[in-house]
Amino acid sequence: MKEERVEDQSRPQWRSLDELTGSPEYRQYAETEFPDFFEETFDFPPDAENAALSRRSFLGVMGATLALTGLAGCQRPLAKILPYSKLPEDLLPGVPQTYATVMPFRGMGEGILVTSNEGRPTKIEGNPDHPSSLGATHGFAQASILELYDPDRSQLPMEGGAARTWDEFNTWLTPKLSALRAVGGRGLAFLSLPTASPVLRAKRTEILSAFPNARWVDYEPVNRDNAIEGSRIALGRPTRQLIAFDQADVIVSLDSDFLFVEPNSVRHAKDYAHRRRVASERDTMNRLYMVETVFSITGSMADHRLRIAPSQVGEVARALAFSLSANHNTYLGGQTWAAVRLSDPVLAFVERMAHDLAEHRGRSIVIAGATQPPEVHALAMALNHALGNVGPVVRYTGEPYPGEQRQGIAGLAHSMDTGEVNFLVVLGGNPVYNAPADIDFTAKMRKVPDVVCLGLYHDESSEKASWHLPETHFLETWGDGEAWDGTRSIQQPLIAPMYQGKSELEVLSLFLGRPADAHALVQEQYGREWGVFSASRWDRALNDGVVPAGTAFAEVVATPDMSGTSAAWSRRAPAPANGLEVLFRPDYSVWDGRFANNSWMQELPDPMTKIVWDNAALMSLKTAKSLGVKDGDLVSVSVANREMEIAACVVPGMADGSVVLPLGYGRTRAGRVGNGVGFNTYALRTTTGMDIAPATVKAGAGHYSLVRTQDHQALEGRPLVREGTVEEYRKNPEFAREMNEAPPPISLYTNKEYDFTKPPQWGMSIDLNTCIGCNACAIACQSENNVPTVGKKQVKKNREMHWIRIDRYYVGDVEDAEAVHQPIPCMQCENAPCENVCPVNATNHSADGLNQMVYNRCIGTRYCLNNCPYKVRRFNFLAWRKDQPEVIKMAMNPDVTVRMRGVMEKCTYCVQRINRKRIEAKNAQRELKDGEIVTACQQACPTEAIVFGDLKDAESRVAKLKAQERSYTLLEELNTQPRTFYLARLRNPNLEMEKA
Amino acid sequence: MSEKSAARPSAPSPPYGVMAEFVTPADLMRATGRLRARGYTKIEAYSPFPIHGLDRALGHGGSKVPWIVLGGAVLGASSGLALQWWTSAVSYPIRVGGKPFFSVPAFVPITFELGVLFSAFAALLGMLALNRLPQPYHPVFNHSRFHRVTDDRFFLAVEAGDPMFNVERAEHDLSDAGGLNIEVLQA
Amino acid sequence: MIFPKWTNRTPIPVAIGGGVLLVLVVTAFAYYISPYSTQVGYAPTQPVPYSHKLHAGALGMDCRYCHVAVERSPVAMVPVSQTCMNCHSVIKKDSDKLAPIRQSVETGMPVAWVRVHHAPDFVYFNHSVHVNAGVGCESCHGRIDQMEVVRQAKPLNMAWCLDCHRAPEKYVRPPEFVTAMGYVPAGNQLDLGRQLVKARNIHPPTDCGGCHR
Amino acid sequence: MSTATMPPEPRELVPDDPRRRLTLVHGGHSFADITRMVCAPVEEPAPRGWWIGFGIAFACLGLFVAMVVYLVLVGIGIWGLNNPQAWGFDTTNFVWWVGIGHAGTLISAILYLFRQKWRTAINRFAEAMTIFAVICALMFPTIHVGRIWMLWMALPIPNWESVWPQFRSPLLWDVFAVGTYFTVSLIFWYMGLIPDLATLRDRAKSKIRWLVYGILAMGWRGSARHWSNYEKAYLILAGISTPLVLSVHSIVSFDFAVSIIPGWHTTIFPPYFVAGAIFSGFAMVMTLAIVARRAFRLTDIITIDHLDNMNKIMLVTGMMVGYAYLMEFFISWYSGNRYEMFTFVNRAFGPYAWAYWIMITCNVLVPQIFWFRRNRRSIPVMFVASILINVGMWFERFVIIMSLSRDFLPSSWGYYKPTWVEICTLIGSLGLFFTFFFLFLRFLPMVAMAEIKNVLPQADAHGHGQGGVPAGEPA
Repeated sequence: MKEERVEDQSRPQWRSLDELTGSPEYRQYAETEFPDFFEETFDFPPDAENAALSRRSFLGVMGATLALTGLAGCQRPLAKILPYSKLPEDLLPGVPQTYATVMPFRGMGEGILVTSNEGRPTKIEGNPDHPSSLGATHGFAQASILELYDPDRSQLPMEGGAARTWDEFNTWLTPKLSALRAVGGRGLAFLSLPTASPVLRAKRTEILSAFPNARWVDYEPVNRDNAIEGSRIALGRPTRQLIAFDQADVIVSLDSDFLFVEPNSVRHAKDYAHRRRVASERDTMNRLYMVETVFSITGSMADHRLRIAPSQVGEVARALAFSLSANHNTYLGGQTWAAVRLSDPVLAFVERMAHDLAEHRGRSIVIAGATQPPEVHALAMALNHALGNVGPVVRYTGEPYPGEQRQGIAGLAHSMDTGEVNFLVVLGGNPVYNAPADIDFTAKMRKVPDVVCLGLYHDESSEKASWHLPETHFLETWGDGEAWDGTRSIQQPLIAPMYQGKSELEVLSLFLGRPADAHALVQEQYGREWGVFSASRWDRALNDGVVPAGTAFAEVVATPDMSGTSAAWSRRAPAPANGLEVLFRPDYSVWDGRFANNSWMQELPDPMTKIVWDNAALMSLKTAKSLGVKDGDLVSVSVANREMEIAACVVPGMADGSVVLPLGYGRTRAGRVGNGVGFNTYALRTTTGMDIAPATVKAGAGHYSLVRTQDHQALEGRPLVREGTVEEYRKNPEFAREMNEAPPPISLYTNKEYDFTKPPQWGMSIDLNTCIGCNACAIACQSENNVPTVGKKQVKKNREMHWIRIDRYYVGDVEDAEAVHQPIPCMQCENAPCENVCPVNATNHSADGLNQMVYNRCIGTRYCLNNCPYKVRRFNFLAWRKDQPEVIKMAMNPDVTVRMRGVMEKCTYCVQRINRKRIEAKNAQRELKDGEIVTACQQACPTEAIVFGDLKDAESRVAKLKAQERSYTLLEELNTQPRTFYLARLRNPNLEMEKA
Repeated sequence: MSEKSAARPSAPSPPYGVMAEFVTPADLMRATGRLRARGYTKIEAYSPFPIHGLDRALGHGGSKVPWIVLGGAVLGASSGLALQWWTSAVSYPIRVGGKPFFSVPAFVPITFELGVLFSAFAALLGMLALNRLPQPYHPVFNHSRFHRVTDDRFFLAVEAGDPMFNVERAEHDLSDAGGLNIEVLQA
Repeated sequence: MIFPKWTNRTPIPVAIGGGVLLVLVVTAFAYYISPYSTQVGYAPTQPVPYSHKLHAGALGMDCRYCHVAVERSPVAMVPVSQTCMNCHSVIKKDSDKLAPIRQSVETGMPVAWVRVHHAPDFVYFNHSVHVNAGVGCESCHGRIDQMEVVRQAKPLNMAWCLDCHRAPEKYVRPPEFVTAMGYVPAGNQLDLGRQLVKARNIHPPTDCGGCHR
Repeated sequence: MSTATMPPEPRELVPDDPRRRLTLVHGGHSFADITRMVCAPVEEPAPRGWWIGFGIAFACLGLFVAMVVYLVLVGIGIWGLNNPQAWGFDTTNFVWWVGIGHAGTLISAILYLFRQKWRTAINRFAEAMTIFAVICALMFPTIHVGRIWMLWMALPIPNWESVWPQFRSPLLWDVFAVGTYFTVSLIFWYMGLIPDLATLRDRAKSKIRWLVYGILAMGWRGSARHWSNYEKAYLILAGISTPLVLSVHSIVSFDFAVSIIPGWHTTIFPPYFVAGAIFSGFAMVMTLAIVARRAFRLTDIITIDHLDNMNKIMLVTGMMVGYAYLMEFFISWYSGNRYEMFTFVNRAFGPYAWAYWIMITCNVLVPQIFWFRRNRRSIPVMFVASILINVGMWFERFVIIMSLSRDFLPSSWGYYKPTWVEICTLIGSLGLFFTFFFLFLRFLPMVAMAEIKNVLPQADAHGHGQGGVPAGEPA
C-alpha cells in the first residue's frame, strides 16, 4: 500500500486514474469474464501475483523464494518516485485533506466530510456542522467510498450493449430533440429518483418549461408516499415532520424504524440516544413503545414491544386513539372513535401506552412507519396534535417533494403501454428491477421506441434501454443537497470522474441543448438565488459543508382536520380476516438494492438476523412451525398469484402470521459482487401491495444455506451483556458489577519492571444503553483499516475479517424475545493472553497500553487467536485480496498496512490515528487534548456509544465513564485487565405494565 | 587384507602385543585372572558384550564420563537461562502479557531442556573421547579371527608396553590360560 | 578388511575443518543478506544527472528549498519539476541534461526519479517528526553535499533505527542545524544531546506501534 | 556349579535371581545364532513383503509432500480451520506423534534404570520408532504456520532487526523441548548402535557395506575399557532421558494448560499427557513388534512374554488416562466455574460427543481386556487392541483441541470440519513414518545384539548359566 501512496502522492489525480483504468490488470478485469473472487479459493496459483498488491506480500514471496530457492530474494526492487510537475495549491504530499460535501440518499442530503489522500478519497465521515449528521454517518455513507471505486461501474455510453462515445450520443439525440421540441415534448417522459438537490429541481423545471408536454415521474421503491399522503389527509397539505426525539419522554412508534430506515435516521439516533445516556442513577430516560411486525433495531431498543401483524398496527393506532379520547380525556376534534376488537393483552398494552402518553402531554410523540398506510400517519399526526406535542417535540415544514411516486410509476407505465410515450429518459433509477411487479415495466419499456437510461451501473434497466449513459458518482461531480430540515450543502467532487460519467444535471443540460459542466451550473444557480454570486459565500459554503445563512425550510403551522382523518379511516380497507401477510422493507445492508454490488455491505451482517450475502423470508418460530419449515428451508410465497421461492429465516420476537421480505437482492446485473445474491422480492411487490399484502406461503422443496456471522444466539446465562431496569439501577447503581464475581487476581510474577500508569493510557468505553446495533462502526472500521471481505463461502467457514463485530443476543422467551447488541472490538487487555503465547513477539504491548499487532513479524501460528477469550483476532487464511481489482487499491487507507495471507490481524484502536495526532502535537510542541484522537468506530457512531481517550486523564470523557457504576469489563474473572469496557444497558419499563 | 599381508613378512617394527582367542566369557575371565596372577599389568580383554567384573579383573579404574556430563549439564542450563535473560530483559525488553521482562517461571522449561541437551552431547562425546574414538585402525584388528569379537568370541591381549612383556612368554602364558589361535599383533 | 593406519589421522582434521567451513558459510550468508550488502551504496542512475554535490555542496542550497514538505509531512517530497525551473528558466535554460524537466513542465507528466532510500512498506517513517525533533538530514542520508550521485549511506535497518530511538541524545541537534552538513556539535554531543532531549521533550518510541501499523 | 546342569525351560517372570533367571530368549540359541538371526534381515535380500510395504509407505510420503507444497503455495485456508478454531488436525497430529514418540526412549531409559532386562528385545526399534515419530511430529508445527518462510523468527538467531523470540510462549518451549528430545533420542539410539554397527562391519561382505558400517562404528573393538565407558555413558543417558521424556510431554501439554481456554487450562494435563504418551507409544511398539517379529522370524527374541509385559503396561497406563478423564470432569464441577462446567458437559454431549465416545471406548474400555492372561498372550487380540488404542489416543487430542469450538463468548462459537487436504496430510505423515521404519528394518539391526547376548544364560562369566561350550562349537 505504501508503494501506492508514494506513487499517488506524487502524481496528478487524473493521471493516476488514467493509469489505473488503463493498466493491463484493470483492462483484464474490465473485459474478461470475471473470476468470482469471493468464491471458493482452492485453485489458487502461487501467491506471487499478490506482489502486485503490496510490497508486504512481495516480501512474503521474497521470503518464500528465500526459503525455497535460497538467496534469490535479496535483490532490491526498483521503485520509482513520480513527483508532480506542478504542485497543486494547498496540497501537501503525505498529508491527507478533508473536504465537506453531501451525499444524496433517501430523498435528502446527508452532510459528510471526505478524507482525500493525494486526490484519492479514502474515508467518509459525518459533518459535525450538518444538521442531519452532527458528525456521524450510517454505514451506507461509509460504504459509498467502495462504490466510487467499484470497477463494475459503467464506464462508457452504450447503445444496445455496444460501446459508444458521448458525441455519438449527441448526434443520435439532436434530431430526436428537435423533433420533440417541435411537439413541445409530447411523448417525452422522464423517470428519475426524487432528489433533494434544489439545483437539480430547478433544472427539472427548466426541462418541463422547455418541453411543456413532457411528463416527469419520480419513483424510488422505498418512498415516503404514505407519510406525505397522511399529511395531506391530516393537515390538508404535503407536510414534513421534524421530530426532536431529545424532547420526547415517551415515544410510541407504530412500525417506524426511525433509528435506521426513516430518513434523517442518523439525527434521530443522536437525539434518541441523548435521552438514553445516563451518568448517574438520578438521570431520567425516555421510554420507547414499539408496535411492529419485524424485529427491527429500533424494536431492539424498545422498553415495551408489541409484535403484531402489519395490518393490525393500524388497528392498534385506532385503539390508542379510542383509549385516549375515551379514558384519558384527550380531545380528538370531536370525532368519536369506536372501540376496536383486539386481544386482551394487546388492549392492555394499548391502554398503558395511552396512559403513559396522557401523562406526558407535550413531552411525547407518536410516529407511524413508512410502510403503514396514510390513515395511520394521519392519525399519528392527529394524536400528536391532541397531546400537545406539536411545537415542543414535532414541528412541521412544507414538504418540498410532494411524492405520489406510486401512482406516478403506474401512470407512466400505463401511458407507455398506450404508446403515449415514445421517448423515455430514466435518470438514475432502476425501474426494470424495482418497479411494482404488476405493471410489468420491462414489457412496457419494449413499447417505447427510445429509452435512454442514465445510471451508475449498466444495470437491469440499462440492459433493456436503447441507450445507456454512465452516471458520475456523487463524489465525482458538483451539485447540492438539502438536509431533512432543508439546510443546504454544496456537493463538491473529491475526484475527477474516473470513467466517462456525467451527472444528471449535465445530462439534463444536454437535453436543453446547452451542454454545460456541473460546476458552472451549480454556481450559476446559486448566483441566481443569491442575486449575485459571492465567491466568499461560496467558499464558506464549501468549507463548512453547509450553505451559510438559514437555508432551512420555513416552519408551517397546521391544525389537523380530524374529519378528514376519520373519513380516511372509514375508507380503510378491512384487514384480511385470516391468512398470512407479507411486509416489504428495505434491507439493512443493500437498502433497495443499490448497494448490491458493494462487498462491504453484502458482507455486513444484518443487525438482527446476522445473515450475510443474502436476504430471506423472516418469520416467527410459530409461523415457521405452522408452515412446517425450519430455518433455511425454501418456502414458496405467493402474493396475488405471483409466486417466488425464498429461504425461510426464523427470527425470535417476530409477529406471528406475518412474513417479512427484505428488498434489494436477487439482482441480475448488479455486477460481479451482487449478481445472483439472494432473492428478488420485488417479484411479489405490486402497486396495491407495495408495503403490506395478503399472501399464501407454503413449504417449498429443498434447503438453502443461509450464512450468519453469529450461529449461537443465546447468552447461556453468562454475564456478558449486563442489563437492568432503571428501577434496579436506582436501587443499586452497582448492579452490573455485582452480576459477576471475580476472584482476587494473584500472580506468579512479583518483579514487574513496568506498569501502565504513565499517561496517556488509552481506553475505550462502549455504552450498551445507547448502542442501537446499526453497524456503522463496523463499516467505518472496514474502510479505515483496509479490512478485506472474504465472501459467503468463507464467512460460512467463520472466516469473516471484521475488526469490530456487533454481537446480538436474544434474551427472554423465544417467541417474544428481546434483543441486545454488544460491539466487540479488541479489548486491548493489559494482561493480554494473546501476547504470552506468541513465539515471535509479533503481538505485544506498547507503553500507552495498546495491544500491538506487528504484521511483518507474524508467522501465523494462530495461537493468539486460540487464546483470545473474546475471539477478536482475525487470520488471513488465504490471500483475500488476490483477485481484487486493481482499482480497489485506491480505496485503501495508505496509513494502514494491507495484510498478506498467513498473518493475524485485529483492532488496533486505530493506532495510525493516534500516531498522526501524536506527531502533530509533537511537531507543534504541545500536549494532546482529550477528544483529539477519534477512532473510526467512534467517529461513525450515531449515538456516541463509543468513547475513546486517555484513562489516566481524570478529566477525559472516557475516564469519567470508567468511573461510572454502570461500567464493567468483559470476563473480568480472567484478570486480563481489558482497556475496552462497557456501560451496562438499562431498560425503562412502565411499571404498571410490568404488573399487568 | 593388503596392508596386513604387506605388514607380515617384513616385521622390523616392535609388535603391539600378543593376543589369544577364548570361547566363553568364563574362559576369558579365568585367563585374565591367571595372567594378572603372573604379574602382567598391561593386558586388555575384548568381548562382544560387556562382561561384569572384567574391568576389575583387568585392574582398570572407574570411568570419568559422569564428570564430563555434569559439566555439560551445568553449561547447558546456565547458557539457556542466560540466553533468555539477555534477549528478553537486556537486548530488547518487550512488554508481553503484563509479565516482567525476566519472567523466571516461564523460563524454566527451556533452561531445563538445554541442560539435558548439553549433557547428552557431553555423554556421547565424553564416551568417544575416553575411548579414543573414532579410531578406524587398531593393531588388534590384525588378529586373523578378531572379526568375531563382535560376534561370539572373546580375546585377551598382552600389550608390548607391559614391563614383563616378551613375545614367547606371552604366547606361552596365554596358551596356558586356555587361549586359542594365539597371534603376535603388529603395531 | 581393516582400515589402513593413516585413517587414524583423519577424524580430528575433518572435525576442525568442518567446523571452520560451517562458520565461514554462515558468516558469508549473514553478510550477503545484511543491509550492508543489499542497501548501503545503492546509487541508481537518475533520469536527470542532478548533482547534490553541486547544489547542496558548492552552491550551498538548503535541503528544504527543494524538499519543501520535510518539516510538515511524512514524506520529504521529491521536488516538483517546477521547482527546478525556478532557477533553470534563467540558468542553463537550454542544457540537454534538463530536457526531461522542461518536458515535464510542458506536458505535466512527472519525471520518473529512482527511489534511493526505501523503507519497507510496513514501516511508517515520518520525516516531519524527526526533523522537528532535531535529527539531522545527514544522520540518515550521510554527506549528501558530497554526493555527485545520491547513494544510500546508512543501512536503514531496524537495529540501526533503534540505536537512535533508544539514545536520541547521541544524535539530536539544535533545530537550526538540522540541515547542516558536516555538523560538529559545539561541545560534548552527549551533554548537548541530553539538554535538547530534555528541552524538547523527545522520547522516541521503541514500541512496535511507533513505526509498524 | 550345581545349577549349571539345570535344563533351560521358559518360566514365569520372577525377581531377577541370577540362579533362577527367566530365559528371555527361547530356543537356547548361541551368541552366533543371535548374531545370525538379527543380522539376517540386514544382510539377506529383502522379502517381497518388505518391498510392498515400503512401496505403499513411499507413495504416502509422496502424498505428504504434495499436500505440503499445496499448503505453502495457497495458504492455511485450504484446511478447515477458522475462528474460533485456529487449530485442528495440525496440532492433533503433532501431539499424537509426539506421544507415540515417547515409548522408545521410555522403554530404553526407564526400563533400563529399573533393570528390566526384557527391554533388550524391543528397545532398539522402539527407539527407532521414537525418532521417526518425532520427525513426523516436528513436521506439523512447522507446516501449520501461516508464513513458513518466516519460521526462522521463532529461533534465537541474531538478526538485523535485533528482535528475539518470545520465550514465554509454550510454542517456543515446544521448539526446544521436542528439538532436544529428538537430538537426545538420536544420540541414545546411535550410541546403542555402535557395537552392533561394529558387528555389521566385521561381517560385511561388500566393500561399501564395510566402509559405511566401518565409518559409523568408528573403530569400535569392544575392549573392556570401551565397554566400561560405554556402559557408564549409556547409564547416564538413560538417567537424563527419563526426566526428559517426562518434561517433553509435560511441555507439549503446556501448549494447552498454559492457555486460558476452558478445557485447556488444566493442571492435570502434564501427568495425564505423559501417561497418554506412554500408552499410545506402547500401543504403536506393539503394532510394529507383532508384525516385525513374525516377518523377520525373531519370535524367539521378541517372545510372547515381552508382549505380555507390554500389555500389562498398556492396561495400567490406559487406566491412568481413564482416571484423568474422570478427574477432569470432577474438577470442572468442583471448580464451580460456569465456563469449565459447560465445556465438559459440551464435550460429552455437544457437537463433538461422537469423538469423545470414540476416545472413551478405545482408551478406557478396550485395554480392560488385558485383565485376562488369555488376551494378553493372544497375538490377534493384542494387535487389534493396539491399533484401536492408537486411534483412541488420536481422538483424545482431537477432543481436547475441539474445546476451542465453544469457549467464552457464545457469539463466536463455531464448528470445525477437516478438509480432504488435512486428511491426506495425516495419511501422508504415516507414510513418512513407515518409509523411515522400513528403511531402518533393512539397514540396521532391529534388535540390540550386544544387549541380547548379555542376557543369554551363557553370558554369565561367573560360572552360572550353561557356561561351557555352546551348542555347535568344537571344544
